[in-house]
Amino acid sequence: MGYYFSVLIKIFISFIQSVGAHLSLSQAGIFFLAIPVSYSFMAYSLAILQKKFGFGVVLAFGTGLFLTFLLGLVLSYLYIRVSRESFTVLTAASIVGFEAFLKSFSDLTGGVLGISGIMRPGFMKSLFAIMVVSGVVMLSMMLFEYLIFKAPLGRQIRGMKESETLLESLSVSSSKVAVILISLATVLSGFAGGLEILRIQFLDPTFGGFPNLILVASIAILAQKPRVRTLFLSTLFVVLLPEILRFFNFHPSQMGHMRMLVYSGMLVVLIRNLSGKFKTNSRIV
Amino acid sequence: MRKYLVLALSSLVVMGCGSSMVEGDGVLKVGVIAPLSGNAAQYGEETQRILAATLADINANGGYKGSDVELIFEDGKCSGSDAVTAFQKLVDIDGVDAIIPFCSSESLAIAPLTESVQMLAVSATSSNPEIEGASPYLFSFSYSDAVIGESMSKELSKFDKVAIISEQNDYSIGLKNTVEETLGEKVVVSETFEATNTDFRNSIEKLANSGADAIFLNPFPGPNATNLAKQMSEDLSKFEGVQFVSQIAYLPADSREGISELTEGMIIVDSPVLESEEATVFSNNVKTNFGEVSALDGYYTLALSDALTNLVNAANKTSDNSIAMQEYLVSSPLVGWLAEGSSFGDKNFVPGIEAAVFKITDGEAIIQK
Amino acid sequence: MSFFIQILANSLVTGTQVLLFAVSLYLIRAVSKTEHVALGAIATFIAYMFYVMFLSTGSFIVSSLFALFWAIVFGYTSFALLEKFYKNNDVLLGLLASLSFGIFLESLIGIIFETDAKSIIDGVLPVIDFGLFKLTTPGVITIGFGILLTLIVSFVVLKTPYGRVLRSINENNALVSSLGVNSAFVRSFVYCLGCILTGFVGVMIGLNSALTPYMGFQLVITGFIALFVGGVNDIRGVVVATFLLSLIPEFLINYSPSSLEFSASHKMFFVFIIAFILVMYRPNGLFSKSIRKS
Amino acid sequence: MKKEKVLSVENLHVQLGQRMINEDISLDIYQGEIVGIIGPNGCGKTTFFNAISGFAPIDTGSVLINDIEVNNLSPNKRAELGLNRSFQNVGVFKQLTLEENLMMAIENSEKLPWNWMLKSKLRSYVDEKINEALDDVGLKGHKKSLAGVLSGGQLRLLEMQKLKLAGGDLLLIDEPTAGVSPVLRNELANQIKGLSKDHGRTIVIIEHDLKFLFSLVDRVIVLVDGKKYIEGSPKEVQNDKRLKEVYFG
Repeated sequence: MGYYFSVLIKIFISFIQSVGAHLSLSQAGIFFLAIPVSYSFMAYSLAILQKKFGFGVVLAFGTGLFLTFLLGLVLSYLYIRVSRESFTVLTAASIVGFEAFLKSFSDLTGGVLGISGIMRPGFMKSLFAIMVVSGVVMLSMMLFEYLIFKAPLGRQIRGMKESETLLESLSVSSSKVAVILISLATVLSGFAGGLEILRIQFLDPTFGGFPNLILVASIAILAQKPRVRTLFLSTLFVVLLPEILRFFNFHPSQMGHMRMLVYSGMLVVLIRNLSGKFKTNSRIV
Repeated sequence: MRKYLVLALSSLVVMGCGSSMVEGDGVLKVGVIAPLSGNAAQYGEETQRILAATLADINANGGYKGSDVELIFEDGKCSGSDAVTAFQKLVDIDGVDAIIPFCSSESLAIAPLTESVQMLAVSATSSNPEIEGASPYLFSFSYSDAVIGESMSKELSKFDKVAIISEQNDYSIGLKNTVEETLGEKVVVSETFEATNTDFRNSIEKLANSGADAIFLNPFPGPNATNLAKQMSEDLSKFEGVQFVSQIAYLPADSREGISELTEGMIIVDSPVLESEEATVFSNNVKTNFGEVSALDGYYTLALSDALTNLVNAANKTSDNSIAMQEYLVSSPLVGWLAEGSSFGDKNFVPGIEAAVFKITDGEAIIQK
Repeated sequence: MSFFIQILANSLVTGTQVLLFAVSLYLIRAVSKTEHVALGAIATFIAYMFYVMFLSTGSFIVSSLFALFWAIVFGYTSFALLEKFYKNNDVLLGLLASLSFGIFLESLIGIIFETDAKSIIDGVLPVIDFGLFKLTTPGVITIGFGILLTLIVSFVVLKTPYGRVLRSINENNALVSSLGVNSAFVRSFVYCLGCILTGFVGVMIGLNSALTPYMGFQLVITGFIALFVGGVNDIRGVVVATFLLSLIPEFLINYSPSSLEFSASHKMFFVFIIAFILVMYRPNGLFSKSIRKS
Repeated sequence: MKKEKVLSVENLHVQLGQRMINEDISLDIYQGEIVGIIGPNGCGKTTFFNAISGFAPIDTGSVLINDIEVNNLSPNKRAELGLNRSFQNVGVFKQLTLEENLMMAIENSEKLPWNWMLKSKLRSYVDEKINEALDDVGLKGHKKSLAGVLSGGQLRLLEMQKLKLAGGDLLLIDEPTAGVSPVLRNELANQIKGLSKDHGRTIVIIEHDLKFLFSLVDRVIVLVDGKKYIEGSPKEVQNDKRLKEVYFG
């Protein structure tokens, strides 16, 4: 059963992580690319606090999440401080920068050798328990996002993508919306990273990084509509497709590449079909 | 949107079919977790060739109790999370009886699982010292970095100023750490480059400028090693009277092709290569009939072969049951090219492998006394 | 002294490689609002094509022509792939599509050529001695051609009518078309140009060091960063930013006290730090001007 | 005995790049009046609006809304003080439905709780207001469709309804007739009159269609090269020779 549990956990965790991206990247049109950074930042805080500072698991998780939240505030400050495009590049650069940091400052992070033997909390010893916990968190996230879309914030987020000026003129502070979104995306992504590292209990710099960004961005961007359902469906698609490909018997020496080939190929086709689907081709006034 | 749903459902169905396989059916299935995509994919490809060659021999000699042994590969990408999912897929869906992980990261990530589901995992290449004591079900036919590290330090300590250039992979870094710890102040420059890097000229310049009288070349075997040496050879005058020291990377003869000027006189510290006829025959057989092997040439080719051979041997002596095989491995003498005669006992690394010192003279690696 | 010059020379080679990527990204973004991150993989693929042809014929000219052919093929492929997103103004989807296309190509290379590094030229490369420093022939060509190409492109963009068209397309596509410019053609042309410039880099890397399926990635990322730090609408800014981002880290690495133990592996970390500082200091690009918004 | 000032601008200077867009403009707008601003293209009308509503930086001079100086307030803060504006390129979200657009206006004016949508009472209340507003301009049929599908004129009407619901006692309306068919112009004029008469809003309008404007406003201000050139009642301004010079040289 372990395999099915892991796949389910992967779906749950990916969804949790994608909620933030769905709101910021896909709905508000904020090019916030530092999502994998907070993902591995949280994982490393958790591991380091545990291993180097002897924190208990739960305490380490809490503290890590708090640190991730602070990271989120820093990032939101950047968003207000610099131009939109500079923000994009900084968040993109932070991914490579952070990975280089993790690999090179090995006294703290263990470098490429990684950190092994990360403890799980007592109530999450078994894979099943982890699945239940992450499942519950995902459900609450679903409710959470549903409420956001119902609440004024939801409309403000979507309005923001079209015109911040117009939003401001409605006495809504677009920076406030952005700060909320970015901190939210950071914390949720961090939470996901925490759960994932509790699952695999071994951490090295390959955790997070661009593959993670591609995963989350694909999920968030494919789910163009402001609906929880679409986000969940696109999570299913993006997470399950590679798993399905495991069951095709490619020649071992090509297996990895073949899967990536089919996966990216299907992604391209799908994206092209999606393009322009959910937009009104609004008239030129 | 429907599109997603259909796919999701169909996938679950597919998985359902998969799981209908049952374990312990008198067929020995060995799962292999190796990087088959991403930067490290080359190692996966070569692993696959070496194991395929070994498997051919094994099945030719009766396989597992007369029936052919099966190899099932999964992509671990040298990343913990991928390795874990791969492990579970191999165990739950393919119902393998033992697993051969490649990277230390893969081995360490699956270590807790091997213990909890009592699944035997035997690596040939994971050299991270952390593996010692990680799990009673995890073994490695590689030597721990510590072993080579000690003798390497002994060699280097003969010099006053040592410069190191290492590739950023767990093998090289593990080695580098041991050496730095023992040499301490003697290390004047310790340069590290990313595994994906292909232009080392600035690092080389830094080494040349360090005024070291010995340089420890510490890349992973294969293209990076060749590249590094090639780019150093572009201007050897910078390295007048500098002694080059290295590890396995430049031990195989064909890794030194075209760079003999640099490697001549180089000191290499590594486990002794087998001088035996058969070993050479086997290695050549892999290259000629199964495809190029450069990164895992020499020691690792034989280690991988040993890993599989010993698994099958243990199964033949007991049954295709992980626990039985594990008990056999810890209690009984091992077979194969390198491990012949020795036994794991309470260790996770195959014991009794100690380092030898070679000197390249006239293009030949000669063992020093 | 000669150490300094040598480091500078080496870094100029790698810097120029990034530069051509940044310039291509700039051009393509200017006409199609798309960050064409697949350029990395495309360049790699083109380089492999060169490699194949060179193995079989051993002729540089033939191989170069073959590579050029592929560059144009990919130029039009990119156009065919991304034009739709431009039309629908789906910037994000375009980016994602380009990203996926890049992965697609990388896996394709992995399947065809496998992942071990390939050197186009076997054996040690010949070096040219300039007295204070030495460079390999491909290195010299990279710098020479790279700078030349960049100058030409910048001149065209800044000083010629084509450049004005190019810059105005992004501003107002409909308007430009109404002026009788076939903007679709301009875009396809620029895609080809981008593929040629980056393809050249790919080949040069193959000659100077080695080819791996994933080598394009770090180049395109650094180019991407340089593009935005320099200012997406200002080619001079892009050029300067590129050299700042590729030279400063090298000197930090090679001149920092050895106690800090900075080494080549820290490079991207420093790239980030420098990008960060530059952006804080000049949020809208190095040479940004404020424009009237209505 | 004048009514109290809603907006007062004192020697406003706005500079963008090297160019002085608004130069030493001073004017007062009083409760309930409709003021029109006219002038040749590029005389800085829209920039003047932007400066007041906070989208363009003020060099010197000051802007007071209800006697509160707002020079250093962000646009949304000014909006909270009751300043509300429309835009040259229609100020509605084209990617949101008509309903949602009006919802945002109501949320803004009535400060509804974040979870109002879950409370049936509030929901029906808002729904009623929206239907009423849409009915008023004959757009009820499009309630659930995205604003992007409306025609230029319809968008303007929607925008007017939005301004009506968005509250705020001072409205800045920028070229309402741009891209609007003559038929709809009267409708539009009525809407604006309504905003002032029935809802007691104070309104400032930028408009090129002088006929449309003069029929609407109590006072006209002519800007030329960013300076206040003429000010007076529609009659006075119409008969002022200088106006001809401004437009026909």
